[in-house]
Amino acid sequence: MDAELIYLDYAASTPVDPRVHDCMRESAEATCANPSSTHAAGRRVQAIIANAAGQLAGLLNVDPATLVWTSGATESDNLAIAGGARFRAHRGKHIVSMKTEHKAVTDVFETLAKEGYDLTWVEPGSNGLLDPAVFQAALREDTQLASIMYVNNETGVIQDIDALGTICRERDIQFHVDAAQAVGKVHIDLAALPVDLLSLTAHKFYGPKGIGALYIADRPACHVEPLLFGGGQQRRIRPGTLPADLIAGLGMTAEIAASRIDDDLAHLGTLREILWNGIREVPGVLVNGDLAGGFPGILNVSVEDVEGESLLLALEPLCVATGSACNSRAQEPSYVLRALGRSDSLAQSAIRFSMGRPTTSAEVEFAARRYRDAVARLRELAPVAAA
Amino acid sequence: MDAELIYLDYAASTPVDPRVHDCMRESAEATCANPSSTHAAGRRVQAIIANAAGQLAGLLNVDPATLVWTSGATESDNLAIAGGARFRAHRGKHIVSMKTEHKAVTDVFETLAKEGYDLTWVEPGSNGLLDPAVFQAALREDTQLASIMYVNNETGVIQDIDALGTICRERDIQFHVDAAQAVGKVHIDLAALPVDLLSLTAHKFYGPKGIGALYIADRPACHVEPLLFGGGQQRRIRPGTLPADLIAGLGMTAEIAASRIDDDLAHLGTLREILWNGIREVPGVLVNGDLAGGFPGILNVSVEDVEGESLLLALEPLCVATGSACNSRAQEPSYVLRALGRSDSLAQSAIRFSMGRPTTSAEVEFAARRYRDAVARLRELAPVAAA
Amino acid sequence: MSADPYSARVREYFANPAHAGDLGDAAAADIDDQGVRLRLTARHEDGRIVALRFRAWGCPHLIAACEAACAGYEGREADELLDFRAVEIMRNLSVPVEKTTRILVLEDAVRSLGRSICDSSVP
Amino acid sequence: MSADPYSARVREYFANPAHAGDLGDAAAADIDDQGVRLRLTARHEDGRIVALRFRAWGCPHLIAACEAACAGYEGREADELLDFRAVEIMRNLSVPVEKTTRILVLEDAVRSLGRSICDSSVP
Ligand SMILES: Cc1ncc(COP(=O)(O)O)c(C=O)c1O
Ligand SMILES: Cc1ncc(COP(=O)(O)O)c(C=O)c1O
Repeated sequence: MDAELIYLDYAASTPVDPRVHDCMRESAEATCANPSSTHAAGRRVQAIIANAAGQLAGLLNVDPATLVWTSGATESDNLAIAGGARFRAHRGKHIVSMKTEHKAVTDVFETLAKEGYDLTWVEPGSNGLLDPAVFQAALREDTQLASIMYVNNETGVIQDIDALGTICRERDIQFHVDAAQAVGKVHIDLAALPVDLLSLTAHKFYGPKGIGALYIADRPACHVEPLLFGGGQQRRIRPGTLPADLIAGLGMTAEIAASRIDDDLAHLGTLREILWNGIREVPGVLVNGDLAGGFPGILNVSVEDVEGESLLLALEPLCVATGSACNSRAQEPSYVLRALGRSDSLAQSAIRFSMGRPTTSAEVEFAARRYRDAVARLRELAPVAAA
Repeated sequence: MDAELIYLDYAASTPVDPRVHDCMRESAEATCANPSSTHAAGRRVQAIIANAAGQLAGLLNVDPATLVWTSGATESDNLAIAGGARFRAHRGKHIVSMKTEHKAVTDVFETLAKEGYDLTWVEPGSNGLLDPAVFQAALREDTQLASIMYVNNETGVIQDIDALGTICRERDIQFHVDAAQAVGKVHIDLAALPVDLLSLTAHKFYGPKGIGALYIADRPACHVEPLLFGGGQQRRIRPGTLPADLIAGLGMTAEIAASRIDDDLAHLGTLREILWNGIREVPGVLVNGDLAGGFPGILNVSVEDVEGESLLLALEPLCVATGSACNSRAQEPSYVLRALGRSDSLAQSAIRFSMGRPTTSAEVEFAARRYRDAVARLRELAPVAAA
Repeated sequence: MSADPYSARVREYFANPAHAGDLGDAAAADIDDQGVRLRLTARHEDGRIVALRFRAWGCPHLIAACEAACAGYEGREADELLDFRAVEIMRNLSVPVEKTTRILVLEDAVRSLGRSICDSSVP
Repeated sequence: MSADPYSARVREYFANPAHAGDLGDAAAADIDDQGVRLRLTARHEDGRIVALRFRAWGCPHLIAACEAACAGYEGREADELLDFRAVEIMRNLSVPVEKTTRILVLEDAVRSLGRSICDSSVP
């Protein structure tokens, strides 16, 4: 796996657990039938899907019937937000989200603006945390949907979903949560949380790429209009042949995660401490986000007066991200870090280290050393006047 | 694989070729990176995807840059038709398709009707073949898009895509082809065919479920508006983390298919002949579709005065379909067969046998015997007056 | 979603319909309704049903229900046929509700057969 | 899509910038423009460049281009600096077009250095 490289980009994607691979292959070898078929082979594959739904439902503490399978969190976000807002267009046209959301949320909001929806972007504090009072102040009579992510993909900051959801429920606002970076990594009990719609994707927690789900709470006010049309699979919410093997894989992914969230969190906490201790003395280094209130798998740091792209190259063989993976092609500074009030120059020097189950302390020690050396080398290379 | 059952439902879905499984696992083990990442691991996965695009492009004889990855043919059909029609809304609001299309086409058309598009459903002849003159007569000044499938999923009938596409091109009409049942099974040379948009899905030709593609011809008039929004992957046509392992699998699926289409066709032709010879003497049996002009992997037969659901159960352990897999939940007679002029009663007795690479002549001989016995038994059970 | 639409009993009765047949000139009920065609024939002695046979054109649930009904009423009093209730046989065989109309056709046939036997038995 | 954004030469020059440094009170050009900061210093004798060094704050392509430029002009006539063309170095290093403005900053710096040497050499 990524030989000779040191992969520290688990927030971008994770390796598939070998048990998940095996499970997918077993599913494929048990039957190749189309789950829409009524014959015996079709029923066999339906049982595989029902089992997987049970596993994922177990992780989230929900009824399996509340889960809709999708191709990933991008599709889930689109379905929840565009589908949810359109379903409740009669309720109002005001929708609310946060500036630090993933593009799969913000771009859908922008699309809805073209359809006549009125958008409000609430601003987090400089640590990335959204103050529920700020959120509440943004809501209006005609607010019908709000979307706030669980764990931020760039900074790891965890929002107070319980408080935000409670505010929404009091006002009959559909509350969507992009939990792509949270499911299977932090404890989420949807029986207790006032969440209406929740997006997740397997590849962020040691499952395959190309499969995700949308949780739709079993409440009358809570529903989405489909984005795709076809054979009436999944109660007409999302058509297409169900990818049974991927679904089996997601189910197994969820079952494995359920059994080890606490161990994973402890492991990641240790690693982040080693890493941060190894680089905190670098002059001008700053944490983006909030160490105390953040998911320990992510450490995002900026550093004064070092150019980001050169820093990234100087860090090789580390595989780390600047900003989010999805934006790493664009050479602009991360809009998420800009929203936290970082200057362009600090934002473009940001490096997101993200650790995972296979990460070792030797790897993060190496990473810290490499970071110190790279910063020193690039500073030496820069004109003195700049210092 | 589906032990004790005799699977004759390859048009619903096919088993994954073991080489495709291996290729997906190898891809997953080579790197787990997100293809949007710019680091070395990201570039490794980008190379895997580029290789797969080359394999699929080779099968279709197109430039790899014309391919957009989707979650399957349902999404490809939606993207092509809704996205294509909306992109060319200025060109006109009239769109044309056929009554015997898959739901992933017809349901999108119905959705567009609600947006103010004007639909025309052209009718095939009783053998399922669309007469190009009939098609041409349906076109108008303001016709901007037409969608006609390649191989029909219920009857196996193959349309004259070349003739239909030529008519479209003369009139500046975007021509979409649902080739879910055709790609990898019949020869398709898109460099020679006047097709603008073409949908395909891996699981119909021995690849994994949950991955497909849309071909978008490299012509200025030919483009689609996205249905999903998010991180700018795939030139903003279709966002979401690219499922590299599935894409690698689809690439390998295409490469394998390219090397054996003729052998597969010969094998299926032999099987269909054995099967048809084994049941053609059953009194009142009729072919739905057209044996001469059809894909040899499908044999769809109706029989007079036998109830379809009981026939299906009496045929066990054969796994066969009534109508299409996607509609097999609905107990209504197939709308496709009704469109060919079959009575309700004949349509509901329809059985689609579909054969694949692993099918043996012993299996189809057994199937024919089972069919004869089941029809005889159910006829014996029926009131004599009915005969 | 993953359930077999046919209960074990439905499968058993459908596969082995021991009471399929036609008793010819005995008491009979014929029905052609709701896409179902049915013929029940009975031989009876002193108001008791000695033999009961069916012929049916319909779905597996209907065929199984016919078999269950025939097996169940053999040896019983003919006037008990009048009490035949579709819901009961649907419960016993786990017939899905969307098939109710079809089983009601059987109910009609059974009761009609009962009436014709009872009427003919009137001295 | 799958190409390494950095050519082998860019990687090599970035990793081993042998001409990084500052010659102090020799001829110099300083530029701070387009998000790039550059300092070139040269030692020259009789119009010939004896040593050429750079300091740079910028992306890897810029750093590699600085290194390539310094290595290339050592030993040559100072007035050749006036002919320095960004396009050439971009071609040699396979610098992507979207980085053109940054490399043009280097062009400005090299030419300005050339002018200052030539002017000072005027007797
Ligand atoms: C917070 C968040 N939302 C959505 C996504 C999109 O998920 P997917 O890649 O499954 O479409 C990602 C990751 O890419 C993410 O980090
Ligand atoms: C002709 C045709 N089009 C579209 C589809 C949908 O494909 P998918 O299952 O990949 O969404 C199918 C099969 O289900 C099909 O046979």
